[in-house]
Amino acid sequence: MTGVSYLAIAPEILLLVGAVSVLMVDVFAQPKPRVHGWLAGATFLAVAVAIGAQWHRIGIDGVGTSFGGTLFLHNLSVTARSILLVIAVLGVATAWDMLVGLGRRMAEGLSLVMVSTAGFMLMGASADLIMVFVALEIGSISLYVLAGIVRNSPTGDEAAMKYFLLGAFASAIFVYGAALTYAGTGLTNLVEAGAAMSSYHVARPAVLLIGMSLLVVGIAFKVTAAPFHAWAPDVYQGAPAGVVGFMAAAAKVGGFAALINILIIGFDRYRGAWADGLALIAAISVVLGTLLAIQQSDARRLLAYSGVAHAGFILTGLTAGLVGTASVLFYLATYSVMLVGAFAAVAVVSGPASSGSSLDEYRGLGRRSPLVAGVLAILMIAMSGMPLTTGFIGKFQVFTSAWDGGFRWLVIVGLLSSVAAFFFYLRLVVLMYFRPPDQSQGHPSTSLRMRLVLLLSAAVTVVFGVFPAPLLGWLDQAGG
Amino acid sequence: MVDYLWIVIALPLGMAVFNHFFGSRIGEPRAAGPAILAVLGAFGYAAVASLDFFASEHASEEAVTVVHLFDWIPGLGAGAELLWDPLSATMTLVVTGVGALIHIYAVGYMHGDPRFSRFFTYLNLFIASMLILVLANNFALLFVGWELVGLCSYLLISFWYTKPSAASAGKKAFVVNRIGDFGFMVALMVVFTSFGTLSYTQVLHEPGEIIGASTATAIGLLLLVGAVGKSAQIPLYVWLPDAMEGPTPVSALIHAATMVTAGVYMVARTGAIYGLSDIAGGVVATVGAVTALFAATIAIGQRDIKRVLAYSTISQLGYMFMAVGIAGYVAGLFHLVTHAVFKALLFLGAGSVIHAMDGEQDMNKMGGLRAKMPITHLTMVVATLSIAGIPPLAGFWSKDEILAVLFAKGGYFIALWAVGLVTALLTAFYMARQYFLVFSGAPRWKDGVQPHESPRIMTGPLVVLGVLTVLVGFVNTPFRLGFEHFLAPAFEGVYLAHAPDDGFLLVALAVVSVAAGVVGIAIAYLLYNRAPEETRRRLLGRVSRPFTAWEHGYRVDELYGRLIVRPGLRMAVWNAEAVDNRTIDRLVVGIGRAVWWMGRRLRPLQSGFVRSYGALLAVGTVIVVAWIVVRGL
Amino acid sequence: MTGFSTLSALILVPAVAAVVVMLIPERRRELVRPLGVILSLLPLPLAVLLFMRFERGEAGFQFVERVVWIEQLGVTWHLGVDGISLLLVVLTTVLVPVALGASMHIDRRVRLFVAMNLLLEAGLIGVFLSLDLFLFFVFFEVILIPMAFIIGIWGSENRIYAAIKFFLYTAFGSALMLAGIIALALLHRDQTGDMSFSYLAMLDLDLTTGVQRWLFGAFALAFAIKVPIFPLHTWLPDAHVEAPTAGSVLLAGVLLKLGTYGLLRFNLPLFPEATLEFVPLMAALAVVGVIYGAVVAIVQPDLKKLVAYSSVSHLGFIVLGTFALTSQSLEGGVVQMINHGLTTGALFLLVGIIYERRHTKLIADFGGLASSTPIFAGMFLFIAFASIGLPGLNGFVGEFLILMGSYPTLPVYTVVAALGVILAAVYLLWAYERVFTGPITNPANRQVSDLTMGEVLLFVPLVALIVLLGVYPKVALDVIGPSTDAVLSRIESTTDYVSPVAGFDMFNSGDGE
Amino acid sequence: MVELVVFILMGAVSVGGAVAVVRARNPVYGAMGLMATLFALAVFYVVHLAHFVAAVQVIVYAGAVITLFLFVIMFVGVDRAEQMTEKLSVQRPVALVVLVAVVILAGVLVVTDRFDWVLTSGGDPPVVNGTVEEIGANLILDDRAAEPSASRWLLPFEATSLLLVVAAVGAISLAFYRPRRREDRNDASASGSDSSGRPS
Amino acid sequence: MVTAEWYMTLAAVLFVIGAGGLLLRSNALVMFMSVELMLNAVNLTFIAAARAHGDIGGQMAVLFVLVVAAAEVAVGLAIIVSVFRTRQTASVDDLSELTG
Repeated sequence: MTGVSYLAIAPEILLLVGAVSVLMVDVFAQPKPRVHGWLAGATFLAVAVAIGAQWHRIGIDGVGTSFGGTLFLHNLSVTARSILLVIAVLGVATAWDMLVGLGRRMAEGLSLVMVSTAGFMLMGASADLIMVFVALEIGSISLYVLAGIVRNSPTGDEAAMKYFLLGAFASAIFVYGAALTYAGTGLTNLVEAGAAMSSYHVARPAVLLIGMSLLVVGIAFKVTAAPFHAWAPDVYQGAPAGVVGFMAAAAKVGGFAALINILIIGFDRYRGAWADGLALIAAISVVLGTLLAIQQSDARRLLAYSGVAHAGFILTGLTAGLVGTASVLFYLATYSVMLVGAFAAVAVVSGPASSGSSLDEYRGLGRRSPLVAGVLAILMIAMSGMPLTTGFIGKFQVFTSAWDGGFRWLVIVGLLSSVAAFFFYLRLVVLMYFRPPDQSQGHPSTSLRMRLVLLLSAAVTVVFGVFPAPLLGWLDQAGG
Repeated sequence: MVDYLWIVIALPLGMAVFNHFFGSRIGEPRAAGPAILAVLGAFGYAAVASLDFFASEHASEEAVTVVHLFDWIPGLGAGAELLWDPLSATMTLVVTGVGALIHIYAVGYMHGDPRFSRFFTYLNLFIASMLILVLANNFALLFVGWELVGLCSYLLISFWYTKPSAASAGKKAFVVNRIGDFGFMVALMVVFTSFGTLSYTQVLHEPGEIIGASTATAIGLLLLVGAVGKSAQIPLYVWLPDAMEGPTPVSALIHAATMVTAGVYMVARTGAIYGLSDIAGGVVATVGAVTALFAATIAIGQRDIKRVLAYSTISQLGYMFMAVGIAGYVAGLFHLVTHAVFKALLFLGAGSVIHAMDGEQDMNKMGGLRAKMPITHLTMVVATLSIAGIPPLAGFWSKDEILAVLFAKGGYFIALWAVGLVTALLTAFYMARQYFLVFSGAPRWKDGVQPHESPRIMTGPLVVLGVLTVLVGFVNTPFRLGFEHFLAPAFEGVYLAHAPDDGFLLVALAVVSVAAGVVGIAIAYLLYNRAPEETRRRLLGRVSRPFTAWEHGYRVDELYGRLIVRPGLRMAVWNAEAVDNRTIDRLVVGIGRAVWWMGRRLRPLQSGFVRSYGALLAVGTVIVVAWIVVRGL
Repeated sequence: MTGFSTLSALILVPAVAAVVVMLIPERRRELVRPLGVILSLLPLPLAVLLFMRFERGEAGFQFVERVVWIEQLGVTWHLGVDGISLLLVVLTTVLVPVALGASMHIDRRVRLFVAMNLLLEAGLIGVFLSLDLFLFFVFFEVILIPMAFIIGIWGSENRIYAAIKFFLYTAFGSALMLAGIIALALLHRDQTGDMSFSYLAMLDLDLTTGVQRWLFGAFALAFAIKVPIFPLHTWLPDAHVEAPTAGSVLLAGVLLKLGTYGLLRFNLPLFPEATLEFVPLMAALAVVGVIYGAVVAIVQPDLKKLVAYSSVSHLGFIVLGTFALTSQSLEGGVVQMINHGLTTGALFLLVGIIYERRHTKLIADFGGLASSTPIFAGMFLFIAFASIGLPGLNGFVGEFLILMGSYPTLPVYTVVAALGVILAAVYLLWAYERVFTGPITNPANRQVSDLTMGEVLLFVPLVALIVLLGVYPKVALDVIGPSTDAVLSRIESTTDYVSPVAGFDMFNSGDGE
Repeated sequence: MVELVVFILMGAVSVGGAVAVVRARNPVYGAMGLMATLFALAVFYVVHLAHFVAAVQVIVYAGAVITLFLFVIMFVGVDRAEQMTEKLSVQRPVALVVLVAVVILAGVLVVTDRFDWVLTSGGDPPVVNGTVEEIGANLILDDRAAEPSASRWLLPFEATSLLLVVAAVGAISLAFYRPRRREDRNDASASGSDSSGRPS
Repeated sequence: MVTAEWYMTLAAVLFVIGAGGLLLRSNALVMFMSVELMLNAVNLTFIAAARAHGDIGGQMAVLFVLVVAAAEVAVGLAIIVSVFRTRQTASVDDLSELTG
């Protein structure tokens, strides 16, 4: 409880070390990009080992907290770390061409990705609202910078500015929520606050409810739930293609992990209230995301809005509370992989550092680049929730959870929106396969690395879509 | 013997299949060989099989045999079961006998047709179908035959499909028949609901124990709808005149001798049910009477040699309906048999004429053929007299019996008797008119037409049929009711109406009807043979109104077109356009559009201005806070 | 799970075949088509084997296989076949090779085409064999993708609109069914303690009428769209008109049966009380569909559209039979599913063949074709009569059973539906008249070549089955009967419904005895 | 009593400063207003015995942050009165609606007596003196108790190291600017693909 | 007696004013200052709550908020400068190319 467990923060420490070494090596040796690659690879490998050790520890000692109760070492946090590690590896691979293109600033870019990963890992493991806040800022600030890291990009700076200003606003709202929670209970630690809330009778819990709402809003912003999503399309469109997948996925994983911790451990007493609140946000997200995605003519904006809808689906699962966490984690894990894979495809089609990716660029892609088109089609089909993909299992589970939790109307809304969503997912497939390419459109080149990323994401999506049992079994334990 | 009754059906059916695949390879005359042999074989088999009926005089149980072949639709009590009793035997003999003659005739008539073998395929198929119809031991199998003969009728009417009128007539025949089938099917629904099976064995055995009068009436009337379609009675007769587009042997076989009598057969077969309902029978008889008169009048106005015969057939079928309607099954069936013979003869004779006139069918372009085609002429005279009811020809005996039975029934049916009598007069008139227009007078042939007697293969059947026309009437004269005895086992337990026992009355009635026939012939003779051209025209001009109406068949086709076909088509178009495209589909597409539109309306939310995003965020925050506080407190 | 699992093989063989086809290298592309046809023939012997070894007179499921698939969700790979599904599986295995064989003219992206057809086959067979609702839904939904691809890539001008419409419309239906499946699984968990999607387990659930009503609605909507039942049918003409021949054949031949199959398999046994409540509505819609489809078919200028609307009409009969709830009508409904698959599949095949030759499907562009293509015309007429319901051919048996069986419970509906029998003759024969008979007015029709030997070969199995089922339907009825009777007796045992025992006098019920 | 005076006085200053941030046409005045607010808050911190925090507030915030702001204001060249006309027509109404909604929500909660800022009850809380010593002990390791234990603030404290790394790296990578060199390959490619990659 | 609640209410007012500034001003710097204002309102809440609970935690929390604010300032100002370099403007209303 009070001890300092270095294992519990080993992944973050390793990532920090990795990031700093990249910077240092860069300063002192100015090496080739490959060296940074090796460094990053070694770091991720070490992180993987650390995460494995954490699993092992949990298996032996069970879950616990350390650092004076501010850090969880529980299944959820380690699961989130695992997912984030995968995202980071795939993200770096996807962003590699973009990073190399940064030249001297490559080290900064790479280390930002690593630190951001560490931040979101920490976010999911934090047991204290202040800790959540700090971790959230670590992750987010890195992302603000990454959004605008490509210079002279016509839209990168706009994306960074928008992301930053709104992110700062949302952070302020989040921390005000923490402050109100503290005002009400005198505690910022989730476990203690949760215990305090349920131990004594509170006649007028309004301050807690408001605080809780603000916390929810703050995180809803990070995970692009509507109506706090407005930044996402612009940022996903404007930011360099290579890194968008990572940006989108990492923030979602960290955000949802933190949200689960906050609501289920901290605010369990007010489950009814937050479930209602999440249901409202979920419904708005699903509907708004779908309706607006239909309108898009840019693949990245389309993915952004679909991400809004997916955030809504994940929230749908979360309305069920603890029983929904496994479904949420499954959804998160699989959707993150899809997201990174999809943006990798976007990066291939419109260039790693580009901004924007008009749908016209996808015409006849099935002819021009069967691999990219095939993977993207699989990912779109998965995102739309067709069976035999992880997308279906994910949706099925969140809907089951929500139905079980009594939010039947939400399930119906979600299902109907899924149908409408077929339209825009199919639209990409239609463009790629049903329409011939223009004369001018060439064959996009894919590096081996990109091909691996694409194949891996598709493979994960299909394999776990057909045989989800192992992943589910693993994640079921993470619900604790 | 009877156990292998399926051979009767299998022979023509097998030959049909054989000819379908190999007929065109075998070549023209030879392809007909197996077809004819098949029908003759069937006839022979049936004849031998029916000998038993004569042997076992009155043991009705033995006279009725059911042959179970295999289960067909067990759920409906509908096996592939054949019923062999005097009734079906009669029908089988008529079908195969007349059929065989017409097959032979067709060899000559269809000579040179590129689809010669196909024609025999269809004919054989028809024979098989008709045999299924008459031999069926349940309503389902009856319906099989019922529909298959309809199919053959369709195929044969539109045999010369490149002629649009032929193709259209075939379709018309099938569709109109389908309307009748609708009623038939509904009748079967009621039967099945009431009896739980469609098997004759259960349904027709003492049906009164299961159903009451009203159900019997319902079944009877619905069956009548079917019969009306198949047997071309009012109001569904319209297909039969058009069916004359088919080759003449077809008209003779299907549209005169056999298929169109299926309705009569069916009513007779289900006599047990009609026996339970006076209303149903009365309606049947009335429909028959009205049709008989109605069609006879139309026949007067026809110019086409075959259309005269077509309307005549309708009219004669009306007679049969009158008979079976009042349970005069024997009379009805007797007329069925005689009519099959003499009407086939008439058609074949007409075919022979048409053949001679190079396909000309307009009687106004004929005349004076007596000398050119002696055999045809002679047989036609016999047939015409027969249908006109001149003794001792077949038509006299059967028609007279019908009228006698009607008269004996009394009451309302006296009126029907009167109708029958008038019809008899009209029949004699228009048949004589036809005879005079075709065979006597001056030739009015088109240029280049060289009439000649038809080949042997065609005249042969004419002669056989002519002889039969003379003889067949004697199977059931008031002096010796042979046919009635023969049929008796089939109507075991069924009420049968009889001619009056009073010998004087019988003779009187016969005299009256013969007189009607003679008068009719006399008028025709005066008008079409004696009177000069101008006189006739003047006389006809006096009655131009009704005559035009008759000529155009009372414009019933136009009426149907205006009342049913065109409004129906208009409604269909309206459904397809206004309902389907512009309402239902638009609604569906509209939902998609609405979703799109909503998205479009929402797009301004994403204005691109970070401050408005901030505002959205603030608004959202307030809403979420308010919502959670409200739900939480 | 000992020995050879035929049912799994039936699903997996085409699925694996699809992958195999995709792996054929580009330079051996000429192998794709023949190999595709051969591969698509592989499931056929399996299906025939199944048919031979199927225990007649047995109502329950046979060849049942059950393997845990997703343990956490209680999902099992649970397959089984009974009289209702057996013939549909056989039908599928027959039609897919035929459809592929009819697609020899496809020259773009042949590999993908063949693979999509094989995937479709796997999915279709899977739907019929699934005894797990989750599994069922998976297959039910998955088939949308190959079908949408088939329409969208190889269709005619307006194909993308049609593909998307088809996809969205049917997906809309299944979305609510998914909610129903989730609800059922959760109800099962609440009542027994563990999560299960097993169809057989669902039968033991205790559902209140209110719950049944909702679930019935959710399931029925999905199936009604698939059938399609009026007024949810407007996707069908578009899909058919745009789809390539193979697509149309499989769409009409098998895909539509998913709807009627689902109604019979799920709605009736699972929600018997709701079924009884919904009978008037479903029957009314079915009858309206019968008449409406036929009426609209009469005036269609496009042959494919005509056949498409005729499907609406024919499937109305099946729905009517299904909801008439008598032994004969249910049996007839299943028979009619097979029949419609054969005849309409064949009709689409024919239309496709003529479209290939003339590049038009408009009736007005034809005329007098019987002179230039007698075999084709004969085949068309034969199939048309099968479709009209000519006795002796298959269409009659089903239609007749439905009509006879439906009358005792739904007299008025049935009589109205019987009018469709007339209309069927009108639209098909009129179309035949306009396309094939009369003189050749358009010179383009003079040069049309007749059916080739290979094409005739495609029809051989269809024609054989059409005749077999018409003349000796007992092969099918023996299989179907026990299973449909089981459905009926389930409804009777769970509700106070008594299916009419044949043999009552409905017009004067008093004075009969 | 004294506290009341201080509260009113400094409260007025802080609100006034805040309003100045929002309302001042010249950002420099806004910065000054922010500074005033920060100072007023620092006074409150002192009142609450949060001496260390107050000191940090003055030094870091008022000293460093505001200076940085002013520097950037000057650098960017917006140190003059700007147009206050609203380009976005709905912005002000929306803001007003939000404000009204917040006021109503607060009003309803207060009037219906559903709102307490502090929920724990039970006597006067102990007085906490936020001295440097106290803060330091809490921040790292509390060794004053019998059993020294890691503070609950240790981890956040460590985590700030990550935060500062991010801030430093981020600021550098954004501000790092050598336009003459052709090193940033992406820049070229980005502008190259510009025409095709425009948002619609 | 001035209770902690008074301060918290004052903080709430400041928070709302800050949010208002964010919505109403188009100058990125002013918006950013408004965010700082909001963070300070949060700080005041923490401090006041710390006194009300007799707990040092609130003061500790403030320190971390301060650090985060500082980090944000560093990056935020860098972004503003970066935007200014390319576009010569500090008004966020000029950044509206990404839309829809």
